[in-house]
Amino acid sequence: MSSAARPIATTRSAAGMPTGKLAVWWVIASEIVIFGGLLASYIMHRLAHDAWSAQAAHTNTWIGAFNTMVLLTSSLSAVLAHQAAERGDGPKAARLLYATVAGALTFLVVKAFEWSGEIGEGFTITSSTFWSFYYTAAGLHASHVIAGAILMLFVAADARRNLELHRVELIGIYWHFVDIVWIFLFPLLYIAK
Amino acid sequence: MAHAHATHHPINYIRVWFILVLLLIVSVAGPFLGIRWVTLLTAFGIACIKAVMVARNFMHINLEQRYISYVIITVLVFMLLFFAGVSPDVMKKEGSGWVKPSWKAAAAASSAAQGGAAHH
Amino acid sequence: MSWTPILARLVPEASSYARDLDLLFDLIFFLVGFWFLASLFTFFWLCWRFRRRDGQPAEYYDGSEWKLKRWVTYPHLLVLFCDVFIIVGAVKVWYDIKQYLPPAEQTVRVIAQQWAWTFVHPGADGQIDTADDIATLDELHLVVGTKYHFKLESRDVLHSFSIPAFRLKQDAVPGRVVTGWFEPTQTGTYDLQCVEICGIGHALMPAKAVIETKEEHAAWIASHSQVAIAATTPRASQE
Amino acid sequence: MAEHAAPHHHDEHAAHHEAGFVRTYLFSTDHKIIAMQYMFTGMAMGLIGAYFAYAFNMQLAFPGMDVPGFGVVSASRYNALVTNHGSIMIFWVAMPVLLAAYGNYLIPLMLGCDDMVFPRINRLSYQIFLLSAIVLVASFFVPGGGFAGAWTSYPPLSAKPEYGLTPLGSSMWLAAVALEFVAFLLGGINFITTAMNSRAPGMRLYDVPMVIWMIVVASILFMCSVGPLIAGAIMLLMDQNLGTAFFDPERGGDPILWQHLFWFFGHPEVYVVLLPTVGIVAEIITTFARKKLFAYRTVLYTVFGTGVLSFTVWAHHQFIAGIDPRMAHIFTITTLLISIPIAEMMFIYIATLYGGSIQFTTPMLWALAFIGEFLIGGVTGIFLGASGADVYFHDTYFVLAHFHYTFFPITIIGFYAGFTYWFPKMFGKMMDERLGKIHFWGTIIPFNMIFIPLFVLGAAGQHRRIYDYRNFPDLSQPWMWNTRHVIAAAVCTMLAFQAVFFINLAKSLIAGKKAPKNPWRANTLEWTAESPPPHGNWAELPRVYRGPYEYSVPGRKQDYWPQNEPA
Repeated sequence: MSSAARPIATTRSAAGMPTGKLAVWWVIASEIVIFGGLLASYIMHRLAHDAWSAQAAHTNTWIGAFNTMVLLTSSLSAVLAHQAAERGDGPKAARLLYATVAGALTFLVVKAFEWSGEIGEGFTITSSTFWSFYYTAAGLHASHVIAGAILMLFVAADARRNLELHRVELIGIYWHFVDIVWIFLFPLLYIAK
Repeated sequence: MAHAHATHHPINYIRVWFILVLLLIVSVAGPFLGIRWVTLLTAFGIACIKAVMVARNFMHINLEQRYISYVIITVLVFMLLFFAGVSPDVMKKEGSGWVKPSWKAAAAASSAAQGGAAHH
Repeated sequence: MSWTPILARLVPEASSYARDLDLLFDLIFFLVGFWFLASLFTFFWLCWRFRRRDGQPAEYYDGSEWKLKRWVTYPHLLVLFCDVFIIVGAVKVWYDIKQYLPPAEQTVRVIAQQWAWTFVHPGADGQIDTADDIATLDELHLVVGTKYHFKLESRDVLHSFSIPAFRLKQDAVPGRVVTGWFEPTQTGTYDLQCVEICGIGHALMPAKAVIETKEEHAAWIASHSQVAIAATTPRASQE
Repeated sequence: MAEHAAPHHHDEHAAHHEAGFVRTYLFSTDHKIIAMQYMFTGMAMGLIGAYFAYAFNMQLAFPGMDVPGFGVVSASRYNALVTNHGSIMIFWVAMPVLLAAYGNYLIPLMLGCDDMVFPRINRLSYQIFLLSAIVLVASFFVPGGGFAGAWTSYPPLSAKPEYGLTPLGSSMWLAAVALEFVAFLLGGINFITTAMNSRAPGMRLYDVPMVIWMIVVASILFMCSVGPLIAGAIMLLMDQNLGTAFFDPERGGDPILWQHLFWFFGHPEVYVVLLPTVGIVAEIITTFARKKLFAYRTVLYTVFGTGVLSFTVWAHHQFIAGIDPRMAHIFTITTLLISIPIAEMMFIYIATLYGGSIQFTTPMLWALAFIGEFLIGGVTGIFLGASGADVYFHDTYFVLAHFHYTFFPITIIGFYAGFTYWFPKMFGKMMDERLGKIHFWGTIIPFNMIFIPLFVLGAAGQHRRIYDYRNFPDLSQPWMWNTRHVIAAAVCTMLAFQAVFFINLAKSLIAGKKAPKNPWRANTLEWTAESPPPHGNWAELPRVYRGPYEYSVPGRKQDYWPQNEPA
């Protein structure tokens, strides 16, 4: 919304922080319980089924580690974009956001190859409940990566023209959350064997 | 306002990122020692450290209004509550007056040697 | 004692713990009933007493002053006090029915499926999972005054094994074998229901619990010894 | 979430005033219009739910009859009817009307701002909700018919078509529910953010009207509890359509897991719909008793207490579902503890009447009726929360009567209370008091005639979701059949009397007399705006000087003191 169209309500901040940022934090809170419910269910089953560690052995730690690396780096560029935006340097912020999007794309491409490999080896989503959880959890996370990347393109497009620079921080916060989710998915799905 | 704080004590983001990568390497290296508790520690202990680092240094949660941290902590507590309430049924193969034969059969079938890192 | 519990006036008490549950119901009924009537009476009285009348303005209270607030606080502490009794009673009854498991004199296997009950009774040898077991459809035969264990399982979806006259209810969960107990105390034939929705035929799973004397039961076994089928499920063998 | 707004929308909001009908009423971003959209969608769904209730109650009283206006209720149709009656009444009536409609309408008006903080998110939220409603209604007409596995949708029945025999219906039902959750997450975040950030200047936390507190707490409860069920819905959808086995024990899953995922949300959900109504009632009784709300802060603490406790009680819905019996003790204790804040809240409301000057207007009657009826719902809950007694009562009509004594006052009575109270503000016309009172008594009396007998039938062992009791000798005694006939008659009477409401609605909209700004002489800010408020609500946004309940302050000529009136 352009500031002209924005209701006066949006410009108030009785709670001591900008409305947009407040909303983003609430979004993150609601996302935590979604992933929390899924991962809690996974952990319970994992602890109950000794056999699953044998199946987890088929996941590729190196690919997982590489993707973690990619996301950490994209988080770095996101936070640097925020820094640039605070200094009022919209174009630079935009460039760094595009770098973050590039990171997201790398992540997704790697994931695509990883999954096609595993499916090729016969580990499909129905092979066992471990693999069901594996694809569901990673898939839910990937969908957040995609959503984040798309939103980031909008924000970057505005930022390039020095518009709505405060949104650079908002999308950044969301992106770091997606990063944190993966930080937990990595050991849960790849390392624990 | 968060930004104001942030500019007062600037964070060296590159350094934070570097530490995160180091931690990642440790967590990958952990399992090679083949000791379960080490693996658990390097896997999940470090995951928590990394998460906190990202939350503090990249999301600046510690510079936000206090209640933000409280909200996040509250939902995490609710998730623990959920786990505590559900695990007595879902995480077990048998309990007081009930048993899951198929789960026990599956466990028997899988050789104990393969008991994974996540196994209690 | 001469007092007949309220539930006992609606449904016969045909198991050893039915009376305890009915008394728990009465305890809650009277405690809660008192609070309900007290609040409702106060409520209606205030509505009538303070109805609008000309030249009589409403009074102004903040409600934080103790001399008024206590009229809310005292009752609310009393409610807490009553809750303690209810909790104690509830926990005790629950423990007796669900958690505590007395040694079994007989064991029956109850298998639910869409949409029928299979009951596996021990044959003449009094042992379950042997050749002379007697499997019946929708008819559970029990000996009065005997402590039974039931092993409850489901072949497809959730069902729920309920005998109102026993005050007993337990869901049958696929993938689980649930063990519980009951002791019939009254001969007769009682409804046996499935109380967890299990598909189109949910209403078509009525069964009977037939409670007989030792002699009648022996006769029944004799008459069925021919049709003894090894109706034990694969599940049974794994235990 | 503000990122959702795409650049090409820029001028839309500004160009709102001269926009045409479609822009103004269908794609508006104005919180009042969106509130109306939610309310009328909810009412339409409510009529469907009521129609279902009529059909299966006739079948219960006269098994096998050709129900007038519906036809023969077969076993499968019966299951589909009860399933969707429950789903509709909770997810597509209670939620949109109480939370979304009143939340959207009241939050900006009572907090003195011109709109929600994210008008476009708000519109998106309604559009997703509308889509979910359409998907649900469509699911009744697909091959195999609507979902018939009860509104709790327990697997494996709901997970495998060969068990439920509704291959499409179950997936569409689940998809509809998931969409609905997304809609309310968006809406809820909007509510919370608006209430936190956009209060009028001078409005301190304790000057916020109770209904706003309640709606916000409800939104937070919803947001914190729905997550696991969203995850569960994804898992169940995959079990249905991709052949995964999250809930199939033979392949390493566990059906009980779904029950936990469902009820971890399902119990807080009760309070999600309860709280807005309790707030509405607070506004109404203070206005018509001309009294300050008794112990404002204590009410607030009971709300927070209830909210936190509501996350610790969920498994009391599963006592006999095969959970470990030892857990039942914990959940019994927490469940009975939650009776304490609720009891205190009810005591306080009753205490508020003390020393008042009570006008029995239609809204007041509804509000008082809520207190009376909800008391019954509350006390009967104790029987079910007590694990020992629940062994007998679980899945009987006693449970059903209990939660209708909570949900009917919450949803229907709460809706009518709020609607008759704010109607002058919403439409700028007064409602007809005489018709209103006829409608009130015509609803309340049959309601009790339906559900009091159901407690007795439940105590006599009548179990739920059975389309024909003739198969059960113990449930076919003559007195039971007579009771069922009485109930069916009462259902028809109650539904018939709802016509009075719609007549009143139409009559008042067309020929009702013009409503002044503040017909009830109330304090809160919405009454200082025009009736109905224009886009933007106020020419100049108000400033707040005092709490919302300063009625009959000694030494003042007027018996009310608007929040925005300088001292």
